[in-house]
Amino acid sequence: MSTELVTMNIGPIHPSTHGVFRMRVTFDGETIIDAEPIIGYLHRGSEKLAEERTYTQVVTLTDRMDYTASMTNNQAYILSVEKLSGITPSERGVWLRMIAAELQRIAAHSVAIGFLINDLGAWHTPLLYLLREREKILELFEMMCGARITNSYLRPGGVFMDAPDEFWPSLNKFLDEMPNRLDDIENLLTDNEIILARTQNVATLKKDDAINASVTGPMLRASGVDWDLRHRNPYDYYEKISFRRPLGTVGDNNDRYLVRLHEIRESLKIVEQCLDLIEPGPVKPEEVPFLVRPPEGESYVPIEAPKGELGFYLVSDGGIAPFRCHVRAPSLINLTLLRDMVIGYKIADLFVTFGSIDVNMGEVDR
Amino acid sequence: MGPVRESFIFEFLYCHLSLEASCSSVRVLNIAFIPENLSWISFILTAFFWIFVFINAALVGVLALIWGERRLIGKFQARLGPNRWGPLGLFTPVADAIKVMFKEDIEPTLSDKLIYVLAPILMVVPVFMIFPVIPYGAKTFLTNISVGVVFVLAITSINSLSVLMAGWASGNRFAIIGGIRAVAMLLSYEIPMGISAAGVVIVAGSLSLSEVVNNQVIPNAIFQPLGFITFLVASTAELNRSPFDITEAESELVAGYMTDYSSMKFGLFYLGEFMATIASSAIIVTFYFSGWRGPTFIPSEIWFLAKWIGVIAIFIWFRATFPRLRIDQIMSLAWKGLFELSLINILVLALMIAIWPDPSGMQLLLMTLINWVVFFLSIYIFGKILSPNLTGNKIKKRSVIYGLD
Amino acid sequence: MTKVLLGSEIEDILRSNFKNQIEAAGEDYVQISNDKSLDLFNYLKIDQKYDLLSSVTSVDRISHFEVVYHLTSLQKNESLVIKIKCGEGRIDPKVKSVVSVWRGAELQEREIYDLMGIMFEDHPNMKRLLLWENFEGHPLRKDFVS
Amino acid sequence: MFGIGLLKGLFTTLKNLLGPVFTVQYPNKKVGLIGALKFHKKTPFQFLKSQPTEFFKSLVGFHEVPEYPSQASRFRGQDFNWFEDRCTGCASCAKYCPLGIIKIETTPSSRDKKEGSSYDIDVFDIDIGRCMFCGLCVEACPFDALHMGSGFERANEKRKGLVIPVDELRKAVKTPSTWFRPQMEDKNYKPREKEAEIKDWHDIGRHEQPSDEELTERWVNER
Repeated sequence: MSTELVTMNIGPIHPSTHGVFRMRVTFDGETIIDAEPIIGYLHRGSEKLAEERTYTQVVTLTDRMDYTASMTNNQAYILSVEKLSGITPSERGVWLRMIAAELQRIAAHSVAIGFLINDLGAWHTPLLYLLREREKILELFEMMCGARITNSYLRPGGVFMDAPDEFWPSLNKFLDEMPNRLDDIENLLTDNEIILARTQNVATLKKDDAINASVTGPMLRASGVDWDLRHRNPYDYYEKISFRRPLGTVGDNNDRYLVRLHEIRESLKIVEQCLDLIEPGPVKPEEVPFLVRPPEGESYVPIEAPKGELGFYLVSDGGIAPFRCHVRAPSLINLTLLRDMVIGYKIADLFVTFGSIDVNMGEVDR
Repeated sequence: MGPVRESFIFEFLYCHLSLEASCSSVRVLNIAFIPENLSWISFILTAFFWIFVFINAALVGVLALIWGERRLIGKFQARLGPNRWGPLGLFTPVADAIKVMFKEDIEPTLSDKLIYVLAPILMVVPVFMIFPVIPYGAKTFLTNISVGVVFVLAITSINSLSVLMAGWASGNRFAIIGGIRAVAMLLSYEIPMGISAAGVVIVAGSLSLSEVVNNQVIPNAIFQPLGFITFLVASTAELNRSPFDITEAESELVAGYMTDYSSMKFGLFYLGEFMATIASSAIIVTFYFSGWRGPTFIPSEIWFLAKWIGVIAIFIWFRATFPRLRIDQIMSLAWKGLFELSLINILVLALMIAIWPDPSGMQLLLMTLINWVVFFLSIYIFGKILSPNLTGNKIKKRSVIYGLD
Repeated sequence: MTKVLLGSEIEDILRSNFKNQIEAAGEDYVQISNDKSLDLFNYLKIDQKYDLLSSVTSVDRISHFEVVYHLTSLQKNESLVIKIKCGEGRIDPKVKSVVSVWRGAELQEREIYDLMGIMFEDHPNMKRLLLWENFEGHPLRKDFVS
Repeated sequence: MFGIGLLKGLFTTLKNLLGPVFTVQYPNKKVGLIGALKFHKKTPFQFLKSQPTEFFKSLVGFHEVPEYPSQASRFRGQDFNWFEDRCTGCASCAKYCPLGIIKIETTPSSRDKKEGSSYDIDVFDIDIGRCMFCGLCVEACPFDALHMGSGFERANEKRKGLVIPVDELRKAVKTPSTWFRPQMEDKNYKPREKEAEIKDWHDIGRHEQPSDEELTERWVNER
């Protein structure tokens, strides 16, 4: 039977493109023949803006890149600045930012899973259950730094302010409750035959392809590669912490979902260990000035952000502002294989696959 | 006056208008004034009165369902649902209706104007035709046509035409994909639905909806669970409700076949869908929950209403819980799953009815037991053997492995 | 801990086969020449197992442009930095695309072309990524005036 | 068996149906009689006597009671709190603002030893229409004169309405957030609680209060 190909522009305004993302997709009936991602609708020129701001002011820009994971963005940037200017952070500050980063990972993965299931067509129910948990994390962030999304909590050398007294009981309460909530989510989703049927063996990504395409983060681990920078390149104090790294066996959408879900559990354990190890002290060394002026040089410190390897490549010319600030954005690079992954599958799989990659348009376009 | 005179509520009103001789026994108040030779006038007056009542009841029902669905889904999702307009947000659907009416009516340039306008009308009108034939109570029904089961199945399938028309006429690619999906899905699910309904007819021994209710000693949902499940799933698909809402598929096709509709045309689609939900629930209550039957200390109409709301709540519960299936999986489910299950159901029922044509109480219980055994067996076999093919890929519960240190 | 190779160590790796291509070695990077760079990258990827291209980026050094490659070896847990100077001066900078070696460079190289204006030869789809087609200039250049 | 996962999902949603609601009905919620009595802490008769119309409204569920989301004391709100007696007009805040939205104009005034009175602040406009509430201005202030606020309601129809002029800063009721002001947290100050209202603003929220000698040294002798 001869058929006519249909080319459709999906996005930039579409319910499940997670922001302003556009795909030019060619269908043969329901089957995808070609898909081309078109991005740039949220481009704000963060890298250029960073060249005109002092090192501390750039922290506020990093909040707005991956806006579901501001704390880890802060962390990646601050680590790079510290390496560049040779600042030794104070101990409590590092523990605090590790706690913040792991909480942020839970929040970001909650959003990722929630919207993935939403793309599968569940009428917002799992999403709202997960957002309910994320809300508690955001409240914890509000206690720590007064903001929920755009935190700007970290400073070169640590964090700007110790967490308040009421933070710790709330955090403990959250850590107690969260595993039960996760069990709920697993009951609702993990064994659900519809979800299994929709996600298993769809958009399978092989190990070698994933590495070759610089895919990182949960997506790489779902393909079975044991590469977690917290384990292989322990920045901050991750070497004092023991945690397991969930890996997928097949590398399809279901594995990407499972890996994220289990990483939430591991993050909870990491936060608990941090709580055991944190000790009173200054959160920021006194000698670090408000206006950091690193020597000439360059630095790149990759960290394990919720979306993948996130690193800030900073070049300094000795001034108060970075000479060049490049963001290695995991969302953008993970998108490379979108076309290869979806070809041959159905329309509905396109959105599920896109959701399982877990991109954040703020970070893709910067 | 034909079959409509069987209806108590019709005749009651008619006899209070007409001076027809046969009416005198029905009349309670002696207020009739239309002479016998002009009885067609009283017939028309009565008919218009009931049309008015039924249409308005259906519309009010839709408003109630919109409110109830949003409110209940809100509770399922641990939030409140609409709460700003009126107590408990009761007036929200009214505000919605006003908003929809006053929106700009946009017609896309590429649309096929006539079909574009006709499609929403075709969505709504057939659904109204279901309400008169449903027995709402022991005496409360408007008409009892002898082929009621066939009639409701026929009427409910008209909306696939409307969806196709809407998708085609919009001249929008999202809409046409939605329309084509709808036709494929709705036509497929007609078949398991019809065969399951045949199970009901075999038990009742009649195609009349009143007889179906009268002969349901044990509610069919308990008596023939397999038929009930297949019918429930098939009618969920017929209604385009989650998990079969691929025709609208918000996360894929924006709004499917009604992407380009706005204003009251969109409102009619909305109305038609919700009314179809109400009508289908009424059919399910009639077929599988023994309609208005129940202990007599409560009026039969109340029984019917309670069961009705319960079935609608099941649909809402499904919507709050399940993700959507993919188009090929939906087609497989219809042809490789429900079709066979409904055939097994009808086969077993037919055999049993052939053995016990007029079952006594104990025999009925035995038949129920056999039906449940068949139900579990066939679901088990279906899950084991058919489900790998059903979904297009072999599904197996999986867990993660952990990286070695 | 991922070992970040020093410039001299990178030189040791490359010295045997690509001695002529090393232009300069810095504290923690090696600058190589643009021609036959693909051979060098293939050697690093296949023989030396630097299989993950962490990031490709570019710097406007005012006198010239340079492209910076961060490579990581998942097996050896090492990372290194390779730089390529895109010719002398600011006119028409060009480098060879590494997409044939690493698919991961595809979008990053398009982004560099878009924002920094460095042309990548043999890239399968060399067009602007973030900005629109008719945009004039390359915003990350230091001489860009909006 | 096929379908167990679906049933598990159905029961999970059912469990949540019976569980508590987690949304808050900001800015007010409509309550019935019971909720109204609970809020006003009155008996029905007292309520009827004091607010008869509200009483009848509450019978049909139309009575409104205010409801605020919980808010941390460090919340970085939009209404900046500015203490003029501490401000020297150094414009550190303006310099450190990543967006450059603080506008300061000063004129030299009669110099005396009092802190902050060597310059008169003529203009101190904060354009919060462009503010991103990073709080760097507060962090930069060497004299603890600027604090983040604790409010968040400033919807406006005109962009001009989004600029906080100096007069408004002067007159505003001070409910500063404790962001970057640990001294306030030490005193257990909570911005939105009336019990914690502080009368003497001179003492609160500054690192150390300079002595008169220091002030004389700094503001009189050095010039």
